[in-house]
Amino acid sequence: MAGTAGETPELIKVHSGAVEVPYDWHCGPYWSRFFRGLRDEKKIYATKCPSCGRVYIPPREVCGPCFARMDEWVEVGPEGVIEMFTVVRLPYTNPSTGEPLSVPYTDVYVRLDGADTSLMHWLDETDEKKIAVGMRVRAVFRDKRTGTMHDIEHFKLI
Amino acid sequence: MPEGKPETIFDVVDKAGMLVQKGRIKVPYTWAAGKVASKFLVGLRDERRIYGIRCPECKTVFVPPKKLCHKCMVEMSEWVELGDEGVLETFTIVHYGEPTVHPVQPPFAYGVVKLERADTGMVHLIGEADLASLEEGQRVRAVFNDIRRGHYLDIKYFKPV
Amino acid sequence: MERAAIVGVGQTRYERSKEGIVAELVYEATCRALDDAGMKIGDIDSVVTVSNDFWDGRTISCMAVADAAGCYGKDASTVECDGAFGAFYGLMRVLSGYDTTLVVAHSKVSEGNPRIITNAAFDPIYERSLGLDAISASALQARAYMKKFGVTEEQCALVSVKNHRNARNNPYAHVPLDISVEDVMKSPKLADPIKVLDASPLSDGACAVIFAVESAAAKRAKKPVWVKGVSHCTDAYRLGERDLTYSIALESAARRAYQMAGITDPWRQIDVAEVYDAFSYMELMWYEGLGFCDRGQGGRLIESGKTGMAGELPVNPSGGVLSAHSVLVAGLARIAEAVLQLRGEAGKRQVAGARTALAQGINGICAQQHCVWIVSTEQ
Amino acid sequence: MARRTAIVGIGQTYHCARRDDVNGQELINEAVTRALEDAGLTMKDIDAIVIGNMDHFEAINYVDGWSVDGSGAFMRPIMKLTTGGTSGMTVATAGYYHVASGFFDVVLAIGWEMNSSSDTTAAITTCCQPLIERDFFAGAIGPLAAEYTAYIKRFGATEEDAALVSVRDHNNALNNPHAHLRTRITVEDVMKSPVLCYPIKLLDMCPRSDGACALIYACEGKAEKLAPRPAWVHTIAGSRDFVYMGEPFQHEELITLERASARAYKRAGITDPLKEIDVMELYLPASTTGVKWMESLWVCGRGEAPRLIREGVFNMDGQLPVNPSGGPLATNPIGATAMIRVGEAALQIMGKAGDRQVPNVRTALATAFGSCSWSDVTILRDTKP
Repeated sequence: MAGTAGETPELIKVHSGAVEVPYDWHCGPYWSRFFRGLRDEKKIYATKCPSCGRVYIPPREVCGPCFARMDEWVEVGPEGVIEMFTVVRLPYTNPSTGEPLSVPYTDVYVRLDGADTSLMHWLDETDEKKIAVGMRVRAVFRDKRTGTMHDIEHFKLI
Repeated sequence: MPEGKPETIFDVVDKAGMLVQKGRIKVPYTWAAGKVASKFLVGLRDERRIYGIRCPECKTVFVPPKKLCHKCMVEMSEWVELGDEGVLETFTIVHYGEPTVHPVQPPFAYGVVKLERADTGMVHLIGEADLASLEEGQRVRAVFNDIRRGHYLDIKYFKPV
Repeated sequence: MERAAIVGVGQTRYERSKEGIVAELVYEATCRALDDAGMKIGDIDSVVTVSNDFWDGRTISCMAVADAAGCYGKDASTVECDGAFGAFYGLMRVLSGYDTTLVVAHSKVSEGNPRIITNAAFDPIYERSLGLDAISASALQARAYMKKFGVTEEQCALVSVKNHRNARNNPYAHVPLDISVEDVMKSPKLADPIKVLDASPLSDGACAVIFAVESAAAKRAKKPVWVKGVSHCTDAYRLGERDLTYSIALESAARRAYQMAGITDPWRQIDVAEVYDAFSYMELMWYEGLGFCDRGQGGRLIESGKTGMAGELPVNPSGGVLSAHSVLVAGLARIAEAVLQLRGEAGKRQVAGARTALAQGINGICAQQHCVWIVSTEQ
Repeated sequence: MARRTAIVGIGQTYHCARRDDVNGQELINEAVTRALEDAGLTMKDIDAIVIGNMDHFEAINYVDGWSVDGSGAFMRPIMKLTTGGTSGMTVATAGYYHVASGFFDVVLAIGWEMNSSSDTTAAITTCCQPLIERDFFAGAIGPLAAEYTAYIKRFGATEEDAALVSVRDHNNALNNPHAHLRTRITVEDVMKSPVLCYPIKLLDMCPRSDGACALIYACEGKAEKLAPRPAWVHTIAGSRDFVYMGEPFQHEELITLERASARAYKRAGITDPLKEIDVMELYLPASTTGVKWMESLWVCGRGEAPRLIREGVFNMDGQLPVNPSGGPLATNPIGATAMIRVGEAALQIMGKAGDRQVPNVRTALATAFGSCSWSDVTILRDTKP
């Protein structure tokens, strides 16, 4: 297949180096309200569909199944149940820094009280034997909050 | 939480309640050059020579070289050693800076150089030049870096002869 | 070929740094297109979204808009090219059994860094390390074209003057301006010969277009606009392998689209054109590739005023891409503008009596790919 | 109405962890060349091209334009499509519509990936919404692991059930000369392999590969001339009903696959898939999904899949062979993976699957999985629709 082209003993690889691609992600009216709730009130706000009544977290403008615009806000959590979880032991590169990420950490899907969808976050427990689907958890807020998902430090088992 | 946990967002701007989160993507990449491009890049590094490749059907000499002629869709295997001189076909003088991707500070020039015996133009930097007096048709010559690593930038730039 | 029509169009305003997230932009454009077509989301059988992972800063960028584009419960797909190409895929789906297809494109170019993002279109093995981007590469093309045919910077500036003025009649446009050739010539240099006012702005926005097969269109649309021809074509990848002074890909795409539409004399048979003028010189090159004038005559054509609002073939009455450049959206917006013209609903930018319109999309560095659409009021 | 359309040519590279001897365009061309050879065509016969991959694995923007030297798109139409893991089928589907719409007679569809260009998990993590989910998402493996924990809890399935799927697919791959991983393994090997994300172990998870696949679609009238037994496309259905990872799409069943396959069966007139489908090529990114998702394909009731797996129903000699090629557990060049499913299903219809051929295949089903747990389903037959 290779033909006779380039019978070179050496195969070169080209490295990108650390190219940082910056983004200014706008939160828009919905997520701004959501993040302000975390930052200013330590509260988790969701949107409710006027048509089917589902409560969405993270909040958003459109209910997919109804294609309806949502403008009713409801508070959910801060407690909920574990819907799924996994303890991450596979080391990989943090795409935001290009540096190796330390493991283990626990990725948890929390069905907050009052919500119909779950929120993905961290759990402060990395021993799978101590975690089970259905366990109750509570959001732990940081003291210093800036208006991001990390205003919740993690969820803890209760 | 473990040390060095991932955090995409490193700054938040609050514009009257509307938030903008500043983040980034910084994934490192390594691309295989393949056999054909490797020969070209090794040629730059070890011999300070520029190799082109000729299509057996349409006879076009491509530089930088590639495995397949896009017009005939046939594999090429005939290497052509090109000189390091050619003609500046077109150019631009760049006045803005973008340190993330620009190898040099503005103002600087890019040019399309048609090397002798080649049928395609080679895009590269133009250096050691009075930018205001650059002209199409001018002869230019490749200047190689002293430290070479098998890379397109082993040619530092082309300079007016 | 079975006949298909465009039965609804919707656009957001194009602006720098729009507040909303991409889903909110898409929802706005989609709802407007549905309203325009007199449809509900349930009337849509299939959806094509258009997005790009680099511009959106997210791999699988289509995930962000599935709900807002009404994909729930539908067969949907995503094209990662300019919206004019995405629209072609939407048309294909309509002609393959879906009665209606919604195509929606979004862009929040203001969130990313266009220089780094367009640099990623260059070959990582070779030219990418030079730091080339859309502006500097286009500058190489502009100079090559202008030098070969003696096109002047002032002639390019006339495109900018015309289109920014036209934009004053377009409520969606981002940069309506009343400027002179002198203003363009005096604007700061970006990459010689391209100056700030020769370059398109970075605009956030979204555009949606709804296609329907003949039976569905006849039932629903008040003023269906029929697709008469569409074609796209691709040039070589490397700049050094292309004839930078003339687009053979555009010529080929146009020839095929004209053939489908039965157009033998584009200048006479086309009433209005919306072309992808990312930079002022491009409109002149596209005149030539589209056969509006002979090779090298683009500069003379703009000088003649024949492509102005009062001319024989007004080009970019909307203000074109120079007045609103939402990357990926812009080609779809050209189609939407063409539709508004043919329906006689283009407001102050209306070209009187337009019956056949051309819309063009481009994709890739220095418009490596072109997509040409011919739409008409006539079935 | 759609023109009848069939697959008439299939080409694949060999797949492996790292190809240093070719760059991306050259890799693509290997698959293109083989597909053309398979259909007895040359590039001149191709009217249009569609291509896809996942951008952030290689960091090449505008892949359609970049690909020209390998895809043959010079002075032809080319269009890029991408939808994550489903990309390969998204592109194949576009190839179908290019022909079915009447615009083009012979169309080349290309899926490819050079996963060796980056850290796959780092790149896939960028699929998550950066403000909401990116920092908490551990790539594709996290949700897959989590959903099987839920399934184990509800139905008493075991890790060994998943291991049986892994053994089946890995050992099937021994018959596939293109497969990346070709090593005979046992349930014990799987159980002893290191845990990646509980309960998924190394041998339960797909590898990441460098590779490409190309398919050629042709219209009725041409397809019969190009292939003695073309693989006719009967239906393609998909579900992309969700937008965030935290939505209830796969906690106990894969809702999108249920919806997509139900729609596809209805259109293809299939009422009993276990009996009416002769072979399935499924996008199973982890062995656990080869248990749970069988129920989402309506071949058995809730919680019944472990029993059928243990009985060998989906083995090569079973009632409904699944993944004769070895599936994604053996080969995973991500942007090509779903196209390989369609291609392998077509090979089975065309009777060209070599040592992995299932006898007398008349109806074959292929699936794709990706993005926000979205699913696509393609059904091929040896007869015209």
